[in-house]
Amino acid sequence: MDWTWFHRFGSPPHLYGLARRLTPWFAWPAALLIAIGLYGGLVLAPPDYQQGDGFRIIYVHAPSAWLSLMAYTWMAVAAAIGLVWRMKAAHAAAASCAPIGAWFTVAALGTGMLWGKPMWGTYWAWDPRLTAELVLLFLYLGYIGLRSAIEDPQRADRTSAVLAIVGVVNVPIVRYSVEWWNSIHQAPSVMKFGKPSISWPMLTPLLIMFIGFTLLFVALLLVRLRGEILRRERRAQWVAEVVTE
Amino acid sequence: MSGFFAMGGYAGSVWPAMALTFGIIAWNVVAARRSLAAARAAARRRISMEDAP
Amino acid sequence: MSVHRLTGEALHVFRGERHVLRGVSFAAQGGEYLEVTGRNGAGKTSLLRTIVGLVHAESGRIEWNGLDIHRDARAFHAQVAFLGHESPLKADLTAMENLHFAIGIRRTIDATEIARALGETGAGGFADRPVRTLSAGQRRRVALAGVVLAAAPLWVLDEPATHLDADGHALVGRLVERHRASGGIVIAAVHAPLPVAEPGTRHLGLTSS
Amino acid sequence: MSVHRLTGEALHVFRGERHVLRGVSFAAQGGEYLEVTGRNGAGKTSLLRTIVGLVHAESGRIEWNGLDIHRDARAFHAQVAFLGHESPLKADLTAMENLHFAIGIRRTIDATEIARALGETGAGGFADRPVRTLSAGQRRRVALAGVVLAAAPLWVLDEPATHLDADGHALVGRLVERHRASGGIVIAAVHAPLPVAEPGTRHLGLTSS
Amino acid sequence: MSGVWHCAQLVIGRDLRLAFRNRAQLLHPLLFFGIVTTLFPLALSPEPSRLRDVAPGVLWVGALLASLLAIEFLFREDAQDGTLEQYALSGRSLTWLLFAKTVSHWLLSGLPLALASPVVAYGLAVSPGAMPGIVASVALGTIALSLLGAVSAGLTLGIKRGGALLSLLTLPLAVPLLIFGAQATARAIAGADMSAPMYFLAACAVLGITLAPLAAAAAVRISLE
Amino acid sequence: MSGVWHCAQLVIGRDLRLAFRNRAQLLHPLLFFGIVTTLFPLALSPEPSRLRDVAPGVLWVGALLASLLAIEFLFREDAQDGTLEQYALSGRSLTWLLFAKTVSHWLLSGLPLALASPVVAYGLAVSPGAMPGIVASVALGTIALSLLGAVSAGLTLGIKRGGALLSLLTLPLAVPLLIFGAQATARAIAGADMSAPMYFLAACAVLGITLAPLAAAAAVRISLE
Ligand code: HEM
Ligand SMILES: Nc1ncnc2c1ncn2[C@@H]1O[C@H](COP(=O)(O)OP(=O)(O)OP(=O)(O)O)[C@@H](O)[C@H]1O
Ligand SMILES: Nc1ncnc2c1ncn2[C@@H]1O[C@H](COP(=O)(O)OP(=O)(O)OP(=O)(O)O)[C@@H](O)[C@H]1O
Ligand SMILES: [Mg+2]
Ligand SMILES: [Mg+2]
Repeated sequence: MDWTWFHRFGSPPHLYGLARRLTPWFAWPAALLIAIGLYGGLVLAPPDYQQGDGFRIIYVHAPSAWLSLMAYTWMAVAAAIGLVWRMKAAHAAAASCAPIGAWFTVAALGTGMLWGKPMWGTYWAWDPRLTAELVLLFLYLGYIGLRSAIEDPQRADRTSAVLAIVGVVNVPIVRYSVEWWNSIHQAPSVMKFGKPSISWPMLTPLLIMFIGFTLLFVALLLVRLRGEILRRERRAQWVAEVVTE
Repeated sequence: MSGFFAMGGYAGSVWPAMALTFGIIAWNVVAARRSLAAARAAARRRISMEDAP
Repeated sequence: MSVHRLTGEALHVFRGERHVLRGVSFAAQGGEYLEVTGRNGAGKTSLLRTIVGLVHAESGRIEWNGLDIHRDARAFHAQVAFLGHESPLKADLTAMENLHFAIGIRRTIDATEIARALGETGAGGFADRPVRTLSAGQRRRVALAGVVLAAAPLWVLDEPATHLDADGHALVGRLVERHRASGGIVIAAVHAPLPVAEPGTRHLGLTSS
Repeated sequence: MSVHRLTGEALHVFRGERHVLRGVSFAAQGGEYLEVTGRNGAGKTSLLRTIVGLVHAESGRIEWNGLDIHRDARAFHAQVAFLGHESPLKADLTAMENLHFAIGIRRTIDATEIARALGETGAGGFADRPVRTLSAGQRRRVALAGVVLAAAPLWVLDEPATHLDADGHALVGRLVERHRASGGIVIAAVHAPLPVAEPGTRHLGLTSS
Repeated sequence: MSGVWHCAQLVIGRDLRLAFRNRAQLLHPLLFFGIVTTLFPLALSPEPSRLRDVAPGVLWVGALLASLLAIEFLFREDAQDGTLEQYALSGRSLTWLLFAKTVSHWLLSGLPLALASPVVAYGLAVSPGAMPGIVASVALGTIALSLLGAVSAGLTLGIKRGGALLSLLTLPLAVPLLIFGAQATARAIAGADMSAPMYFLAACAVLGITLAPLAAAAAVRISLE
Repeated sequence: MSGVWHCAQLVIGRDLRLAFRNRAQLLHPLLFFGIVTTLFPLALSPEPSRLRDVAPGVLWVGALLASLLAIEFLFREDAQDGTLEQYALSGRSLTWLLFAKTVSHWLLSGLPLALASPVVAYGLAVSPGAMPGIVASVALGTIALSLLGAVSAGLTLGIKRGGALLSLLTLPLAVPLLIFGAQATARAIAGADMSAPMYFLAACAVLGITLAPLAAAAAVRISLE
């Protein structure tokens, strides 16, 4: 098999240029889709028969939660590629995923809590999904903390890659164990996630939001990726050309 | 219009949730651009350091 | 047994942002002593740590007997004894115990051999005291006994004579001579030259960048 | 201002069970340099730590300007700058910051003064780098700048030239000379004599017990 | 000669600057507190009523451990790199310098813990009305804890791995603080009058401020020998 | 060349000897465990039925924290005095040497904790019949904890004050162990069948034994750079 494409793709100058060219192609559609989704969600979609207008939080909550998990998976995959093939660009991608993922974890937790107050009567409960999300936030913080504590970028890359990989093994284990833990102790029934029976006018804006958030993530990732590549490649000649032009 | 802002009595939850999410999105956009700008500035500083004897 | 050979070619090493070594090359073979000198901050420690593989060079290569040292790092390390700025000793163990555990991992060793090495480095008198109660120079002597005991052909020593008195300085010279005579290679970073005979000594002067 | 005077009389010091100093006496006055020599383990470090009051002598007394140093320890300490085997620096702070906080406690000081002292000890080039990124000798130079800045009449230095290159060795000699010339007293434990003029130098040789 | 206030300012300024340079350290007590108090609901059951019952205990044990871990670092590093030696030889009152150090410890651990305690309490199903009382009791209790910790840290300085001894020495002394702190918190949760335990905590803090720095300085001086 | 078993023996022998020379260290995890679990009854109410309810949680949080504190010391000291550097340069498999180190950590923390857990459990009003189950679950759970701790310790080695990060990194990873450990203990107390959580703990231990030393060695090697 011919692997040259892989190495060319991973070559920092190539990736840097690619990221720069691709960014608008993700950023603008993301802005557009999020605007449409928001209008659809807040204005067009009918109120939920049970939750009234409160359910509209779903249009920011669910996509944020989804992003928080997706970013972690991407981060771990990129870290593994970086560790195995010693590919700087992959480490740079992993490093870029972390802050974005952490922020959207905060968004998911925050919107979930704001939703929980009217629905359950409390901001927080030790529900499996909530707990797993909280643990995910701790994992992100650990990753970011570890990375920022090591000055040398190469060392930081490889050390945090080990953590990202160990952590990705852990996420499903946490989910599964928390679920089991909670099913043993009977949780109060108000705190169950009622999966809203959802109709098309409600669902369409949600799907648009999902796509919009994903595109937004990619756009943010591409911008951060460029910065991270520059940091790692600051000794290379091409960087001089790129930043002085 | 005021009915829209009232959100059927859920204004206290819906609008803060929206504000939080879009605040975080806005911050992420700013932070991403700043991180790129900082990396470029560092690279430029470095180049001017190399040029000096 | 063929003669050992260590070479470094066009090494470029960065510490953080700093381009510390800019194209350093060297070579040494069995029976030679490579003296690394340079002002404070010239990069001696960085070079020695690169040679033993604790720091990675940005470019350039280091070869031991013709093989890149990172190819089979473990086999290479079995042939190196490294002594850094600090002496790697456990304060709560005695000198004997320290060496017993530290060297035992590398090769089988018995107490008499350790005692002999400690005697050679002038540490016989306090072999059974916890290291925490030793003076700075006494600790260094214990660490030097560890280098002797490692029975490795390549010695990499960072300012081995730190904290040593005049006798200790001469002792390090004697140890280097003996190791050379037995076909070993010694690389040492020093500020004051060790009392070692000039033939078979190579000099590597690093200049601050 | 009268001339400073430090005397030690019949000092007996124990470290653990060990009778390390057996009746050591010495005297030095303003403008003098007291060079303490002795083999590894002779008790140099123990003596210096006794002089600054970090170790208590079993018997004998140390007087500063005629007063026992333990009488008003705080007033005495305000007059002493002590540098031990290790340089007391925070790895996370820069050289400037380290000295700002360390010396600021003793006396009011501004940045230009610190910068000047760092320049004098050859540490001007890396005054703004975190100490963790400095080489062993570079750290020692920063610590020496701290001694200079303390503006204390009595300097007590334990192997001040450790890790320093030849230039650094000469620098320590110059600093000692200057301090003597300004009426200060320097006590230093050394293995290799510092380049200091013989008149006004006293020698104290310790012998291992 | 610079004044004693300037000295204290320098000591505190230095500790704060170091902490801010090393974010992880700054967040440590908080994170530890957050994680320990998260572990409890996981190890127990997630039922709000049961959580509320154990809330005072979890909160105070968490705060105590977080505060202790932080103080160990605060002194140990300064001992290792020779800073404490220089403090002792600075010609300044060691008591005063160590008091300043204790203040920075409280600013870096006790204060953040107090400010964070409502969040943790909420996770333990405590109702919002109890929060002001909880913050006040934790803030007051951690003052005494910091002072106590400074003494134990001083005592265990000379000892390698003093951590073991440190907890052994401090925890028994901290028992009264824990009992009254937990009591104050329990009363805040129950909406009862919490003045009695609060007075006790305040008395401990005052006693600590007068005696602890003296004891700590004596201990440090001995351990430097 | 001495064999790999001899190597492991030396590593373990050295750690044990150091621990016995420094009794405080040997007792540290135990003391910490004992004190944390004593603080709880003090901070909560002394009613036996309530204590029994929180017993699994208290026991496991205590064991987790004690084990973590111990592992931090185990690696940090070796890093500071250059021992790990010498291990990495010894020409031996670092994975194997670190595995041996993890074994000594378990012998010095997990095993004593397991043996002491009946005492602690008794203090929490647990009936004697539950003790064998409790010992078994703590022993098994701490194996996995030690292995996990070794990875985190390796990751945080190069970092000053890594302790903060160490707990932040380990605790999320330890959540499953905590949940199942506490569950096993709760079942032992209730006299129910504890095989399911025990199987889970065993699976974690096996997974840990195969993967953790590799990850730890990778982390240590990177951090020595
Ligand atoms: C702090 C509180 C909350 C947290 C941490 C949280 C977390 C999450 C997470 C992680 C997901 C993603 C699931 C996935 O994509 O696989 C999610 C989705 C979702 N959450 Fe929440 N949530 C919280 C509160 C709530 C509340 C109060 C409600 C409504 C009553 C709610 C309704 C939903 C819905 C409808 C979805 C999307 C449907 C699905 O993927 O199953 N969440 N939440
Ligand atoms: N971790 C680091 N980060 C950044 N720069 C560093 C780091 N370590 C060392 N340096 C810098 O690299 C240069 C070489 O350091 P090195 O320790 O190799 O010098 P050295 O020749 O051993 O000096 P010395 O004689 O003082 O021991 C110095 O200028 C030093 O400041
Ligand atoms: N804490 C201690 N307990 C017991 N003995 C000690 C202790 N510290 C030092 N000693 C012993 O006291 C003697 C003097 O030690 P000291 O450190 O003063 O020597 P030194 O002259 O400074 O030696 P060096 O040149 O090696 O620095 C030595 O024999 C040493 O082993
Ligand atoms: Mg050096
Ligand atoms: Mg000495």
